[in-house]
Amino acid sequence: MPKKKLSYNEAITEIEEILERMESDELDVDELSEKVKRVSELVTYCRNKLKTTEEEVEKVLKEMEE
Amino acid sequence: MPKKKLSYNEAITEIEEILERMESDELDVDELSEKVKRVSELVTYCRNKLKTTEEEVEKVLKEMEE
Amino acid sequence: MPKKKLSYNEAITEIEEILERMESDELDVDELSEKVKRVSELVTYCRNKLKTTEEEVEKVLKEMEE
Amino acid sequence: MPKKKLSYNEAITEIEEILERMESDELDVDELSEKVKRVSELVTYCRNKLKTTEEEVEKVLKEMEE
Amino acid sequence: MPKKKLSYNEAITEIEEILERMESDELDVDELSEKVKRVSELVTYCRNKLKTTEEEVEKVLKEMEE
Amino acid sequence: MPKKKLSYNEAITEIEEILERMESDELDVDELSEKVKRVSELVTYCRNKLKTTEEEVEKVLKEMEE
Amino acid sequence: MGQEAITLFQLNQRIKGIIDDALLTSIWVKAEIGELRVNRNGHCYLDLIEKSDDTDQLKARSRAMIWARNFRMLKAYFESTTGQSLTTGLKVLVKVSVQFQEVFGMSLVISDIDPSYTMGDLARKRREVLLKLEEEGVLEMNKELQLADVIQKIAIISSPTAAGYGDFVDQLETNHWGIKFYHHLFPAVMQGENAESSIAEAFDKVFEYVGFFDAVVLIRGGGASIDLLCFDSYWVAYHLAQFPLPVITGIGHERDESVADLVANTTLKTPTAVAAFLIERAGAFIQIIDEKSAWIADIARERLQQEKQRTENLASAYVPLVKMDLQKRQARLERQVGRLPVTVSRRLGDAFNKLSRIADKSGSLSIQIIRGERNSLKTNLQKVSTLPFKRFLEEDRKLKYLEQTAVLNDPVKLLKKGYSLSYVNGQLVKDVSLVKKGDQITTRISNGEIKGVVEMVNKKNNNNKY
Repeated sequence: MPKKKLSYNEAITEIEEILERMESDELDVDELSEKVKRVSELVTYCRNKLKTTEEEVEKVLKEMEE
Repeated sequence: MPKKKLSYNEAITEIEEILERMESDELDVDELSEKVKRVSELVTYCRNKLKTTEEEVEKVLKEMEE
Repeated sequence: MPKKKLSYNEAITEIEEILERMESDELDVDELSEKVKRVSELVTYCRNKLKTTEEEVEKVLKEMEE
Repeated sequence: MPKKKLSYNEAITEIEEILERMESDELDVDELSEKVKRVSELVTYCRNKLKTTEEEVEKVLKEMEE
Repeated sequence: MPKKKLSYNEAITEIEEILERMESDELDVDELSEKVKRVSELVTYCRNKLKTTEEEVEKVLKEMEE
Repeated sequence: MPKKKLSYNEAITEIEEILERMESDELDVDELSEKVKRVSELVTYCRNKLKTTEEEVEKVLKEMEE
Repeated sequence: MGQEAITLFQLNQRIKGIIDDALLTSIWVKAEIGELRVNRNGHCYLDLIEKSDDTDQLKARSRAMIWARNFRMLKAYFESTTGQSLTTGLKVLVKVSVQFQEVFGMSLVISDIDPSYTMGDLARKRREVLLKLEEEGVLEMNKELQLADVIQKIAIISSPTAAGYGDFVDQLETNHWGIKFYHHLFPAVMQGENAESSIAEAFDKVFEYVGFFDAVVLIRGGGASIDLLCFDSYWVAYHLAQFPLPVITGIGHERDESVADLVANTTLKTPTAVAAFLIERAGAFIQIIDEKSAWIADIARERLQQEKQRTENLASAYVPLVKMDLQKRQARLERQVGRLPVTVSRRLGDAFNKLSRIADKSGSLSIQIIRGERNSLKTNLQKVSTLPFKRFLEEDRKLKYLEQTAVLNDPVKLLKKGYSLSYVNGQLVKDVSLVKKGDQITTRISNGEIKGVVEMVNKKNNNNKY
């Protein structure tokens, strides 16, 4: 699971790096499933981050109101 | 039997090397059956590795694609 | 009978050397029948070796295809 | 009769020496018939040797073809 | 009559010596007819020797060709 | 008349000795004519000898050719 | 005192008379609008002022007014030409008539306005602000900030009451991607005299949460007013340009971009456009992620298929390869086997031939030798049959010669020819000097002797031969 703090940029950069290595056939079959797993995690992480309300953030916003 | 640590790439490379030597007639007949055995093991190893990897990857991808 | 340690390649090389010497008239008539005998032994050795190898290979290949 | 140990090559060499002496008129009439007889013996010896070799070779070749 | 042991070569040598002496007029007239007789005998001897040798050689050759 | 034992060569030698003495004027006129007679006898002797020898030689040769 | 005095009215009448006489009508005057208000009747009352260029001190001030009928026309003309509402702080070129009323005092009645003067002034001011920002090196600062791929946490600087703000928030919250945006309003007055400081203050507040937000959105609700002066202000621009978060403007204006727009990281026309931009940017990110992950899935699957193919290719390649190899070796071996009888029989054939040649040669050499000997015997025989006869001839010749020589020396023969021999005292006379007169002399001829006495001796001088 990616760290909480991972930014969208870091996530996409990592995805792109993996993609690049995959495209250039640098990736061993042995790494393949691991890397696919990583991409899946990153995608899931980004989707969640984008679409699910994060309590912590909400809390900060609420504090601002006060 | 290949060692546990053998990577897919190493296995493929070894197969290709053996085939190359076969093609260039570098192999003695004495080595031939031994090498055929080796190639056979390696092919089996690669097939298994690919099968496992494919299953893993498909599982992950399916999750991701949902 | 060739020594146990003789490799197929060595045997073939020896046969060729004898044939070449025979063809280039380097070989004495006195040696001729002896050398023919030697070639015969080597050929028999090589044929057996090929046969054995072929059987072994067939066995391995059959196993792999199962 | 040539000695048992006489090799084909030695026989041929001896014949050639006699012929050379004949050609260079070194040979006495007194020796002539004796030497011709010797040549005849040697030729016969060589022919027998060739014949034997031929038979041996034939035998070996036949064995090899079986 | 020449001695049995007289070789063809010795005969020829004697003939040639007599002839030489004849040519250089060293020979006494008294000896002349005797010497001519001697030459005559020697020539006959040589002819016979040649004939015998020829027959022997031919016999040997015939044997050799068989 | 010369003695029976006189050889052709001795006869010739005697003739030549007589002729030499004749030329050196050692001889008396009476001796002279006596010597002339002797020479004449010797010459006749020699001629006979030559004739005889010739006949003998011819005979030998004829025998040889037969 | 008893001084003569006139009433205020009289004074004012007198001033009015002077001003009227001065005919101060239709004069173009440059001034700044100090204050402006419109009363219920639609008349516009202004304070026109002039400040010193360097000290900003008030140099002149005068009341002015535009009659409602005129004002409606001038205001529309001005605003449509400049894109700027006629408001406090603007420099204007107006055509005035000086009027003096006894009750209200002096005021300038504006009958016309030249908007191009204001525009020129505004443009100049803007240029000055931009130049200053550039000199300070802050002009591009905000632009240089990287916009996050997803701007999810948004600080909004806007007037809370503006309709634009409401629409903006509504738009964000109902986006069709279902993206969750976090936003917080930092209220500010967006027009009028306080706008500048209010906006600057709002930025200061946002700054407190600078680590939290992804960007600042500066939006102005689309009200009736088009007072944009504050967005050209140096201080607003100065704050905005140096702000550590990227600022996105959606101020909504018709004409040239304001200074704020020029220095902002991203400039959009309206709050709606800003909301759409934020939504699309986040949406694009989702799309990119989806595309890339799909791509990765494709590649992974393709790669696995390729590898499978590769493995199977290798697996199927090596079977025929091994078989071919074995066949090749077999063929090679059998070729060698095939060479053997050919070579051996050739070798043996060669050897047999050589032996035959030797036999022939020994035969022919023997015959040659025998023939040679026969020839030499023949030659010898010839010699022996010729040499003796040659000798005989020679001997014969020799005998003849010897015989002749003897005969020539025979004295009997000479006497017969008439030669004679003379003897004195038994001695053969060879020298005449040895003979003397009276000697007994005997002469011998061929068939007898003659005896006598010597009577005379004659000696020849030279030749004393017989």
